[in-house]
Amino acid sequence: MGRTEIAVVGAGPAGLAAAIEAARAGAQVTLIDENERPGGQLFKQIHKFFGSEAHRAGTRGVQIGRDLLKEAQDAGVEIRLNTVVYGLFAHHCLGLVCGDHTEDLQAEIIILATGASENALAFPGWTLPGVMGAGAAQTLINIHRALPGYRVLMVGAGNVGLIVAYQLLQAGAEVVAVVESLPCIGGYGVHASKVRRAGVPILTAHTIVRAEGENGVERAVIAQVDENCQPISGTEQNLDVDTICLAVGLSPLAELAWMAGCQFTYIPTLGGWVPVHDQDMQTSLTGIYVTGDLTGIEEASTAMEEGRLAGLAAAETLGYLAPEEGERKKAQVRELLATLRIGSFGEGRAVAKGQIVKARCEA
Amino acid sequence: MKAGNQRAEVVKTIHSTEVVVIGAGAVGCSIAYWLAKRGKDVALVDRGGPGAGTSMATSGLVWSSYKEPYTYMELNLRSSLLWPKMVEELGEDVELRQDRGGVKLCLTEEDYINLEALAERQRRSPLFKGRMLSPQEVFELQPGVSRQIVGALWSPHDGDANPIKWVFALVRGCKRLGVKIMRDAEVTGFDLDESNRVKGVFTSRGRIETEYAVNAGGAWAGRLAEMVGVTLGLYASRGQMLVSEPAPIVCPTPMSILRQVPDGHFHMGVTYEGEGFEASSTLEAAEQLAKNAIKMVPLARNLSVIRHFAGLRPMPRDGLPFLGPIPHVPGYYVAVSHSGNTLSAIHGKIISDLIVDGHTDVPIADYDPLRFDERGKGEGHL
Amino acid sequence: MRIEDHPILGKAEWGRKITLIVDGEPIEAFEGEPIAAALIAAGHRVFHYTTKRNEPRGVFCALGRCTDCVMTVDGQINVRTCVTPARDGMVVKTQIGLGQWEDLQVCGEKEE
Amino acid sequence: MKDDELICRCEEITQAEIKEAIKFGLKTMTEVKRFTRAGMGLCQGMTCGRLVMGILARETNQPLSEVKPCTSRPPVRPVPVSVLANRVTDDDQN
Repeated sequence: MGRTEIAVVGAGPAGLAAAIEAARAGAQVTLIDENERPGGQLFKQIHKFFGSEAHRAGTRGVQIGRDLLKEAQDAGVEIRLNTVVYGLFAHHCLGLVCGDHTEDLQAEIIILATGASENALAFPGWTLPGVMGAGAAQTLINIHRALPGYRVLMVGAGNVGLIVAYQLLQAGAEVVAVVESLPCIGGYGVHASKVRRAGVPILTAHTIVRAEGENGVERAVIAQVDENCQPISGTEQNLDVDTICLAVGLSPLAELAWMAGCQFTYIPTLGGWVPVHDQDMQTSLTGIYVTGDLTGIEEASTAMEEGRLAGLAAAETLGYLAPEEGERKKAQVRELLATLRIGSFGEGRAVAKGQIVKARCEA
Repeated sequence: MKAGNQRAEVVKTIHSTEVVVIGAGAVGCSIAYWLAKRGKDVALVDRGGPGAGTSMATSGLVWSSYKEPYTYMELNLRSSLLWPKMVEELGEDVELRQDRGGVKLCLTEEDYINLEALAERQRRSPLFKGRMLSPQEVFELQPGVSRQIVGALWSPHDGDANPIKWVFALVRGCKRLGVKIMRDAEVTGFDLDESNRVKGVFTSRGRIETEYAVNAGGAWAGRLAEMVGVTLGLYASRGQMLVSEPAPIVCPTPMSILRQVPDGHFHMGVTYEGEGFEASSTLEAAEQLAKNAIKMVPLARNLSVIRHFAGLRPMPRDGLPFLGPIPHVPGYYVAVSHSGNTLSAIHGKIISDLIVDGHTDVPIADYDPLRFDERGKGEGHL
Repeated sequence: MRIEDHPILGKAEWGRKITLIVDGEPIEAFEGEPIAAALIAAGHRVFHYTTKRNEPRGVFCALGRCTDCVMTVDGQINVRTCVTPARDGMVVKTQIGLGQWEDLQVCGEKEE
Repeated sequence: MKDDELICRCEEITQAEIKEAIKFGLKTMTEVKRFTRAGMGLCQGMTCGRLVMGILARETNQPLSEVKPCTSRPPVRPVPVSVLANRVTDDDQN
């Protein structure tokens, strides 16, 4: 059986940041990711991040991914790519799929940074080829440089919907419309205005009614919705599209945390069921930490800070950081996290995050 | 001794019936169904929902040929013969496959010699119709198996079914017959009168007034027996199984250990592990089950495993069922066995015979629930 | 369609040009990219037909999770094409239902 | 959404079938999965899980916070049998 001090599952922004902090403190860290390259969703994110200098504002996600990878390598993190953690078993043992074989890896501390998955929306025709997750379209255009369609309807005007709609335009597709069932746009105004300036209508209080076509999407029918989100008859419109992208939210990808037996709490603002954790990101189970979107859907910047927090706490637990030093460093990160969770979008998350920690205390 | 008696005044009676069957797995559901069919007022209680326990993690075999001694094989065989009748009565497709018989592969010469000797022992029963097959005969029945096999034991009475559909079909049958199904009701004790006779069952939802209680608690039956001071001689043993993605059928014949179900999935079983209520999956089992599957059906190597699960099977210390009354606790019956899926049919008949008629025509003397109980033997217990 | 020029990402740097045989027809792909990316770029939308309803399915999650993009590749059924790298000469088939075993595989004689 | 709409893409299970399971008296995601097979397909409920949770909550008048996902079991991705059979441990390497 392979052994390591800290195993980090998922090499997105949270996992990378956790691995870097723990390794810098001197811990033996193994970072595992199922993809060919690390960075998680950062590699799809070709837009510039905003926020403060400390959070790499003005840098594109893809570049942040490269920077973090380099830092992880420099810090001595063992990075295992193309490796699926297929299960979390008793005694902190991970089952790894590595090409043609499996390996066991036992870790003193496991940091789960498994991210999120896209929510689905069921409507007539949603199984037709051409209906796909916005993330799927983003992967195809930004990583594989393959355009999934020429005329696209985007469903959902949160940040993902707006950003991917704009990136589809950059990739050469025509975005026919963005529909949003809520009465207002969910994403940042900056992203919305870029999409609007490009001539794409953002239709709030509208939803997709059905997709039609023989062997793939040929058209979409949209309609206005009432206050209960039900389509208002007579308001249907046909849109001539070949692709429909769904950007209807993300859910924490928590299978491994469930499998481990972590306690969970349900917090809608953060995407649903999330593992409860303490101020150090430790779950209800000793030695199992969670970080990033798995602990609630936020942004790459908060994911990175949470990752650092988990990495520091793990290193401290193993004795690589003296308690005072550990506390001081963790306090700094918590302060940075607090500055990220301000404003109309951030405050709700700050409150929700408080609920998670509270649930952990009560558990 | 009976903690239940003290609680009788405080616990609210939520229901009154003639028989409470505890455990809504295949065995309990079948017993409830048979009793209701024979006119009894029945409540079926389970601490979870129907089939939440071992019945959902079983391999689904309806099998008798290799079960020993031959008298136990006969009990299983009789139950297998009851299955199609019950399925017809229930009017649902539970994927029962008995038309091709069932095979147990011999991967080595030693396997073959052992199974051949077993078949010889089973022939003491006139009911046994099993025989050894040559590799060529096996390939005709089961094209997907390894060309390396030495042969197989085949019996026309062996087969399989979908254990999940079976439980749900039984539950629907119970509902049609008016059985009261009480879920999320964990049994916490038994209410006994001065002469130690059952008069009620305490559950987490309240007391149920009843004349009879049937312990069909499967792997958890030992605890329910301890509540009336009886030790069954039963332990829980983890069994793990892998399920593959569906593939076109190459193994149409029911087969023990590894079977391809009608919708194409391979169920790759199954581990026999030590004592304990731990029911998580292990890395070791994944490896062992996968290796074994490839030995039996080499093409399975290319299929992906989509599920790895573990269940707890009830293991009587001597492998034989606990089936019948507890004489010093009148009204208390036990129906627990390792082969719950196969035996569910006949357990229903036997327990309903005992409760309705006071006797059964099926020989059950070997399955006395008190055979391991030091305290509970004979009348002296009280 | 391929995205050759991109305002942010610049000119594409492709791998070695290879050929996949898709339902008998050759299509151009780049070594190492997911099979699904090559198919999407070639305008291929239907990856398999479902078992029960015989309905067409295509790429849905592109992350190897949803399994809507499964096809039969080199005789292997249910290959998740969105996470399986393309190799020169791969024989890719639109999968109908559960797909089909190749004859030789059935006996397990192909391997040992 | 209409009842004949597919919810589970892999096993092709409709909303009507899920509602039937709930009417039958099933209350947890694991029970609904066993009854209907929704979430038992190749993707193991990755896509439909949340949709089924929504239907279960709505039909049983429970808040979503009362509906927990199905028991999580390995493997979280499909793993070929040959790969599981080829488990490399330190002992093999020495």
